[in-house]
Amino acid sequence: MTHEIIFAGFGGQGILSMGMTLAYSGVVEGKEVSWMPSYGPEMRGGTANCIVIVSDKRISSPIVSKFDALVAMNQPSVDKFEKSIKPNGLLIYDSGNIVVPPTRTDITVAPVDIESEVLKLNNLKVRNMVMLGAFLSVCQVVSISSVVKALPKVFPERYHHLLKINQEALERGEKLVIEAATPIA
Amino acid sequence: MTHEIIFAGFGGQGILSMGMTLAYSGVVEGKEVSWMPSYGPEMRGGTANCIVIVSDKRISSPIVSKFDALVAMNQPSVDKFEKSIKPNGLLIYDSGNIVVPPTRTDITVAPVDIESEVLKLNNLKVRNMVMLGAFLSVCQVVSISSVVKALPKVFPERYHHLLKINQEALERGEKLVIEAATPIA
Amino acid sequence: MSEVLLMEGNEAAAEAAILAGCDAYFGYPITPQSEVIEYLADQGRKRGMVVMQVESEVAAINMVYGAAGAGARVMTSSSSPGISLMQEGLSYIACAELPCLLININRGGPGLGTIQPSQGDYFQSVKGGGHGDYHLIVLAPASVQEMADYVYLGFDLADKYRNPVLILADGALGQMMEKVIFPDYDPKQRKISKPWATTGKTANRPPNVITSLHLQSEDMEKINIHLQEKYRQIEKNEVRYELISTDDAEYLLVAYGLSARICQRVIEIARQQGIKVGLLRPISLYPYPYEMVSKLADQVRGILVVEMNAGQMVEDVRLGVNGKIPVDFYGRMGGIIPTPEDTLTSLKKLMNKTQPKKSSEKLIKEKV
Amino acid sequence: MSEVLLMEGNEAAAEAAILAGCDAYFGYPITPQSEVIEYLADQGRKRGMVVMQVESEVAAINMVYGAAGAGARVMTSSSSPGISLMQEGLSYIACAELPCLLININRGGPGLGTIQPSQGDYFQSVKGGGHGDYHLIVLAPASVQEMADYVYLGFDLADKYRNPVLILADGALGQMMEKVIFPDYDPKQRKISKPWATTGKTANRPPNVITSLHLQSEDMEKINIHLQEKYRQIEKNEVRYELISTDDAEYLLVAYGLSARICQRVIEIARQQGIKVGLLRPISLYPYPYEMVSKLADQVRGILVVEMNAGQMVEDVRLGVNGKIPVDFYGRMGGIIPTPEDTLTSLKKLMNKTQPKKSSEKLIKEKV
Amino acid sequence: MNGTQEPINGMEVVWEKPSTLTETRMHYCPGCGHGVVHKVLMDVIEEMGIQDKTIGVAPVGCSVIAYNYMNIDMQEAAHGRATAVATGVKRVLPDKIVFTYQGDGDLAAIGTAETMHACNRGENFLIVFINNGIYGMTGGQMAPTSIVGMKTSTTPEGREVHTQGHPFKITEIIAMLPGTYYVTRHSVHTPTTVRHFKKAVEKAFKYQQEKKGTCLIEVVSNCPSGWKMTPLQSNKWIEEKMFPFYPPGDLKVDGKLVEKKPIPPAATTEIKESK
Amino acid sequence: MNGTQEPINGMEVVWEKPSTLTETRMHYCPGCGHGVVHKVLMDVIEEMGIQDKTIGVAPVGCSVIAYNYMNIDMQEAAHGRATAVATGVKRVLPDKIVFTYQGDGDLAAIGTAETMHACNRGENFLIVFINNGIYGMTGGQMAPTSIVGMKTSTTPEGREVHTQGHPFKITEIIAMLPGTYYVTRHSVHTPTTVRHFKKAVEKAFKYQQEKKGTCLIEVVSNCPSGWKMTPLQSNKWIEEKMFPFYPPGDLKVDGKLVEKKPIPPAATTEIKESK
Amino acid sequence: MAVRGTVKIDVETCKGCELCIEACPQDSLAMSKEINTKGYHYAVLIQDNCTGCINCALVCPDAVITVYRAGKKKDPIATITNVKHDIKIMVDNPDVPAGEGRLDI
Amino acid sequence: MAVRGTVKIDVETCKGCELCIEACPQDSLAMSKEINTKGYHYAVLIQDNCTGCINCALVCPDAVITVYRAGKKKDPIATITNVKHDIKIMVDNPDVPAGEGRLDI
Ligand SMILES: Cc1ncc(C[n+]2csc(CCOP(=O)(O)OP(=O)(O)O)c2C)c(N)n1
Ligand SMILES: Cc1ncc(C[n+]2csc(CCOP(=O)(O)OP(=O)(O)O)c2C)c(N)n1
Ligand code: SF4
Ligand code: SF4
Ligand code: SF4
Ligand code: SF4
Ligand code: SF4
Ligand code: SF4
Ligand SMILES: [Mg+2]
Ligand SMILES: [Mg+2]
Repeated sequence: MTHEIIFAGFGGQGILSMGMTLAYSGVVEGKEVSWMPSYGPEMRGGTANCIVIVSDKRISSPIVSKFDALVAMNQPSVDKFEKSIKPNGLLIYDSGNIVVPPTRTDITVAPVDIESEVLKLNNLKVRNMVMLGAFLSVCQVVSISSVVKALPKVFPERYHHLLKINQEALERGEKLVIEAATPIA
Repeated sequence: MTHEIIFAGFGGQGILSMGMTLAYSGVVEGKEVSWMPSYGPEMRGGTANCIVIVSDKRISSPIVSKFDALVAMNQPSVDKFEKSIKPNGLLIYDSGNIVVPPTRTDITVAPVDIESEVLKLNNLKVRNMVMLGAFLSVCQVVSISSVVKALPKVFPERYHHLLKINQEALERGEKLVIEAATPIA
Repeated sequence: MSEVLLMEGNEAAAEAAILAGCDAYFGYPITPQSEVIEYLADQGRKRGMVVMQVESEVAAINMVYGAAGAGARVMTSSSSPGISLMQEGLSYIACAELPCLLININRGGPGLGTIQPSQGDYFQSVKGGGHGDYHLIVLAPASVQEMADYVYLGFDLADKYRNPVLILADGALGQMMEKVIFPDYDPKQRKISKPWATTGKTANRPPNVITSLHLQSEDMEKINIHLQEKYRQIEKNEVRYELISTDDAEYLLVAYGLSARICQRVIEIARQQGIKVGLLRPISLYPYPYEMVSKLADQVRGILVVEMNAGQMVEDVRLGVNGKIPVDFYGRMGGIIPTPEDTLTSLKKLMNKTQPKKSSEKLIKEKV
Repeated sequence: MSEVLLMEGNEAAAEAAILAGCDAYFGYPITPQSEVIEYLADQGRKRGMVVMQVESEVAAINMVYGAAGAGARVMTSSSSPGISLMQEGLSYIACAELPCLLININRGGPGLGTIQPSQGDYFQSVKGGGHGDYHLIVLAPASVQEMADYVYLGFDLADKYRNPVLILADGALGQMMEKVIFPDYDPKQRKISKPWATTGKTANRPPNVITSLHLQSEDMEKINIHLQEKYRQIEKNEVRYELISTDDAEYLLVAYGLSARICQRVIEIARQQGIKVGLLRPISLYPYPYEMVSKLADQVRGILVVEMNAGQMVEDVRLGVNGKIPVDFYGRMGGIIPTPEDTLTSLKKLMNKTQPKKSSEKLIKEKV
Repeated sequence: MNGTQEPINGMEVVWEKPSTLTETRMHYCPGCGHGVVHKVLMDVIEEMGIQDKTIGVAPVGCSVIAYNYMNIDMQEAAHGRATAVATGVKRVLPDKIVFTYQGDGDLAAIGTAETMHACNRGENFLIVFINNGIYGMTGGQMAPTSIVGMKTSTTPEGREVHTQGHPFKITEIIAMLPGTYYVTRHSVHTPTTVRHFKKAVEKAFKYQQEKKGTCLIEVVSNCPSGWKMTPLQSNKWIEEKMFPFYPPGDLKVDGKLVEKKPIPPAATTEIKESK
Repeated sequence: MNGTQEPINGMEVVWEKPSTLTETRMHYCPGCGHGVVHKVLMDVIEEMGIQDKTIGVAPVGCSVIAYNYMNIDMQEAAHGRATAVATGVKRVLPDKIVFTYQGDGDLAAIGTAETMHACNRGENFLIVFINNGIYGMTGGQMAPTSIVGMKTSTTPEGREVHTQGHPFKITEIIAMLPGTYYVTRHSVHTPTTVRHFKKAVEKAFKYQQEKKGTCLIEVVSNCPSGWKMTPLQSNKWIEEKMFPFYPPGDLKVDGKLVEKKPIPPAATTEIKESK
Repeated sequence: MAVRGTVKIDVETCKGCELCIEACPQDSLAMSKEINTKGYHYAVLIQDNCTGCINCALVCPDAVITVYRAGKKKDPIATITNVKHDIKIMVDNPDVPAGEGRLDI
Repeated sequence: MAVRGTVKIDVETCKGCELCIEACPQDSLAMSKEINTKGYHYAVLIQDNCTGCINCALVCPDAVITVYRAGKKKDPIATITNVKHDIKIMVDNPDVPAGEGRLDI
């Protein structure tokens, strides 16, 4: 089983660490993983994306042009990558940030209101974990418990006091998605 | 007709300009010429040599390993280049500076006492012109009058007061060689 | 150390350097490799390494010269423009036969270019960007694991041959994360003695001199002959490559680094479509696996070289193929990474030209 | 100006630069080319040129960048180690498409090496010693006359293609004297307008920008594609070579610069011995006369490449030959000049291998 | 001034974006001093009417694409080589106005030789030297001018003299060189300092027209991103941490050293030896 | 002292060639200061008994094959990079004694950045700086330190400030850098000056053992060949032409600038502007 | 008191650095609650006491402020131009807004 | 007066620069009329008034002078060692003898 996922959004939205968390969770489960950032000249801000591959076998190219899933945190990401989702793939996005929704019908589209949930949690920085939780509830690349195990490795020690809130965010996210048609394996 | 000549001696003996004068004289006569110094890491002093080729036709290699003539101003030059003279070639040397004379018998050997002549002229710097004159009397690569025409081009303007003494030296040299078996064309 | 870690290529290389007993690092920041010096400035210093951010790449490479000449295990890293500035120093190091490790995280050029990944420095790396006849041993990793592995290997080869070793990796390999396991490696056991190093002339030996100067041509030629003999040894012993799905291959992809990863994907897709294609992945770019290219050229109908440049390695492949079969090229430039799909399209173009009959072999493709 | 002069190669090049309307020279002394800057410091300054001895070769090449970008005819010169220091700057210049002239009076390397003549910088010159995909136009004179001629040609080609031009000559060509005639050349007529130059933004045009930076990969790839297209043009239009005695040749020597002069002598001697040998002398080393090599490979039985290095051009010859006939190499290193006699011996060795029958063509010689 | 802005409600435009700045939005981080310096430089060029004879040289550094903002002819230079490139330009176009715009990494690290020798030759151009004590562009590594103790990505424990050397007061040194005519240190973090800086730029361009030799204006600037501060915090940090070590003021005027400046750098007390 | 010379007629040897000099005949031109400096350096190394822990670095320049004469471990460095190479050596062998031996072209032209930054870092080694105002090795071209009006092969009309810049008093500048501990200017053209120079070398090595930081000893030296003079003429020229511009004496002692030195270079009067 | 000056702020280009606010001697400026397309809060004129002293314009790194001063006229208003949308783009760290930053070359 | 010192000069290595002569406070040294193998006139002791002050040795660039000083002994002589031949090698410019010089790299 191989999952090829692209995470995309604004630079400040924690896109890269969302992907990294997934990759680390894959390691926790003994899978092969790769995490490839699109590192651009504009490192801070601007759009950011990363491709994460989690697989049972050796990963050939860490860069692919078609994805099993797109996790989109903003409008430009939906606009840019919607067409790159494989048929029957998944597009999950933060409905709070998207004005023009995706149009494809041959994929699963899962709008999630991350924004509101984040406001409830009263911490803007965990938006990405809410989204990751939501994503994993639709597409079981790894288990949430693996993510929880991975978190301490992703966060530098000085941020370990934030583990709890992140874990909470994950779990909240997991429960958010009710609309999604069918979970994708 | 092509003449391939090597001039050799100590760095201070005017070896390079002797060769250059011959080359310029070739130009005066409308011939093809090349002048190739052995430029070494030790630029000042040490041994110096240059290969001069004067020819009626386009000169192929400006570097050759066999010579029609060797003009030697010191012992190491005789030692080093005697064996590189073509059969029937010429070895002319300053007998005042050579202790062990050359031994080859298949070439013309012309010892010339440049030293004494130079002392007569009372100018150490014209030693090379005495030798050039002597050489040309044995081997008519160019005419002395061409050399005289070439001299003003070889010497920078600020040395033009020395033209006369150099010309005189040339002519003295020309008359020096009486021993040489047969002139070489 | 069998813990599985998830690391960036740059950091994996830096960590490997520490574990390989690297004594000193001299470098200068440049994207996309600044993580190497940043990691070492933190971890390396804490663990006893000399780690210095110095005034320029020119200074860095000459400090490497000094430290290597003094017997240390030493390295630097940079990216394309910075590597260009090191060319004089590298030529000196190669001639003075100083072992050291250099990492080039190649970005898109020429000039200031872009910071996106590229393989545009192939020629500079393998043909010698500096003056004179010399070679760096050039290793091209294709994964984060290899980013670490070749640091060990690089130090060992450098010491063995008293020759500078270059790890040439594109920017993506520096920036991406993969699993990495650091092998058991005991620097104390692996470091060899360097009796030629300038550590202070003791009474029982003549002075040690590190130099690349040989005033007399005869001496300089001797040095060159010695170097050339060493290179022949390296060419004999140190050719490294990986073969993937070549056993039954009718077509061959040749690619290194990230391009080789892309090609692996191409093979997966192509084989699903029934196309028998394999991959030769040169790991050592110098010495180059000419022989394996030649051997495979006897087997396959055509070769597609895939690079993130204008087709530099094509020349080496053609030198190996020696006219036997067509050699095509597909590549992207300026920091763009070829997609498996487009690469496959190029492969199919090559197939179209070669399928009909084997007699069309005389067709030689120029690079794009 | 039809006066026949006797001049050193270095001085002839310098004089030609003045006559070619060179506006500025920035350089740094190094043997065996210091006569270029010395001549210009005297004659050039007197005749109105900007002639500056600056702090280093790195500074010099970047001053060339600035002056070329400002629309001037500008040049620098150096020898091997100094040229290595210019590699970053050259890559910038190539990418920014700035016309300028560079002279490398090649000495024996690698490292500090010797000051004796060498052709060891062939790879650096033709494959690109700097980072990224770019080419210098490389001209290889073989006489003092050509040392002058290619200065004119170099400036004109540089302007025409907005590309740096390198004159690559070994130390002997710089130091030897031959006859030279300076052609009629009116810089005013030959200099073309450079509307792209930074001469001050006037109201009627947008600002002119000289840069090699293109942040987006897509843009950088466009630049690269443009450069590659330009190189294809150059390869189409600017291949230059000389053929000597090739009409009836059964063997071919391939050599440039001083080596080609040696080879002419080899032909004289060999033909006296009844050996039908000819010479292909590449004048443009980039673009390389691959086609002519290929054509001659159809005619002759074997090729001997002669260089003052370890056999760098052999690769280009083999790329042209493409396996059709054997390619041998004879060369000397470290500043030693091959003799006609030894070269002839190598030729005879090649003949021994090839004479028996044409079927032995598959034998491919590796370089020494 | 641009002159494109209409009066409002009968009020006159007293400040507007100069026409010598392009319409392109600057990429700099919010509050970054680069923008202010750009604006002032272009303002002066507009006011002096020298847009058509000015050529700028900006090397690699955060301001590498200054040419996208400055509406004049420009050359992008290799890292450290701005003064070499400017020398090339100015020597062949001696009647144009030339300036370089360089960061501290560029001018005082990799470009030290080019900087010193251009100043020593008295190249007749202006060097605008943005000293933000850090490598902004490459992500916040130590610069030669980073002050002791400053945390950067290559000095995670703070700059420490033994490994990384002393903060390099290159402006003080340049003032000593006989080729320089006017050397001064400024900042642009308050309205007053911006006004002073503008005056300095005007002077420097005037001196260049009079062929007086090299002028150098250092701007002690901020890097909110590299310093990991808000713009306001960073401006405060300039005053509290940078000024004691890099005090604003003229160092050399009319080719003569200003006496009162706290030279030499060796005498400053902040530097702690850590041998 | 070598100790190999036998007493003569009962007289004791009071000076002989140090054993730290090899038997190889030096290639220098007659009367060249390089030989004297070599001799003194090696004399001190012998006397201090540090032959086995000293590593010398000599870059390209007339003294490029110093390793043929100095009987110690040595590294030949690329032109201008001696201090970088020495930094590499000293950082990995901090307990050895390291010195560089550099010409003015090497140290003050192509190597300016490396020199300044090594001194700024306070690299704990000795720089011996042979200032002969010319590029001896390459045949007498102008050096950064060539004095105004000096004729060289690249300044046939004499060095002139507009094109070639001012003579570069880099030693004065180095003295300003906080990393230097001892900076002094000497010559070796008379017995007295040789004695003083030797003292300076002893001090510098001692400071290095005490880890005080960078020491630099400039030797104002001759180049009879490049200057086209006899050795005696050249030594006279040192006193008449070089000393006024490069006055001998200490510039920095115990890490403190010596007050009386005629700093800054800008204030010296010989330099005539020729704009 | 008669209104003496006013400012026009191109809020779409404003990066919300607050330097102008700090620089204004009249406290005439403040940050908006809203954010612009790039995700920045922007400066707005909150009082009519602006004197047209241009301080704000001098320190503004992005040259987004135009300043006006009254001759004898009055009736000044703060004019906000060029607000394109008001999409909610939130950023993780309010200190480091999305949308802009250093180039990394 | 008792002889106080003497010098031994390796004349084959001497380059005839005359610096020792200039440096000798006793005028004990002079140049030879003869030249050595390398073509240099060399320094010789011409008086027995040498004090062994080592001045000459200090300035000699080629370290060819060994200096002796008397304890109580006398009978000093100048000892010339190592003269190999006396071939006449004349040079064009007596200021610039053949045989040595700068390397050119
Ligand atoms: C030869 C080379 N080395 C390194 C770099 C990477 N680089 C780009 S800008 C820079 C330093 C930027 O710092 P500074 O000059 O202070 O400018 P700032 O970004 O702070 O304004 C570096 C190291 C490069 N482009 N070229
Ligand atoms: C990169 C490089 N540029 C130039 C040279 C040529 N070169 C050798 S030594 C030298 C300068 C010598 O002058 P200096 O350093 O003053 O030493 P000196 O010979 O006067 O003792 C130069 C330019 C070189 N070897 N390498
Ligand atoms: S990184 Fe620093 S210097 Fe660069 S734009 Fe951002 S704040 Fe300004
Ligand atoms: S050229 Fe000058 S510096 Fe070099 S050895 Fe001769 S006199 Fe000495
Ligand atoms: S012009 Fe002056 S008073 Fe008006 S808003 Fe700006 S700073 Fe405040
Ligand atoms: S200074 Fe300019 S960019 Fe900053 S908040 Fe004020 S108007 Fe906006
Ligand atoms: S030791 Fe003194 S007195 Fe004796 S020769 Fe030498 S300099 Fe003269
Ligand atoms: S100083 Fe030395 S080399 Fe010079 S003349 Fe005297 S003994 Fe000879
Ligand atoms: Mg900076
Ligand atoms: Mg010198």
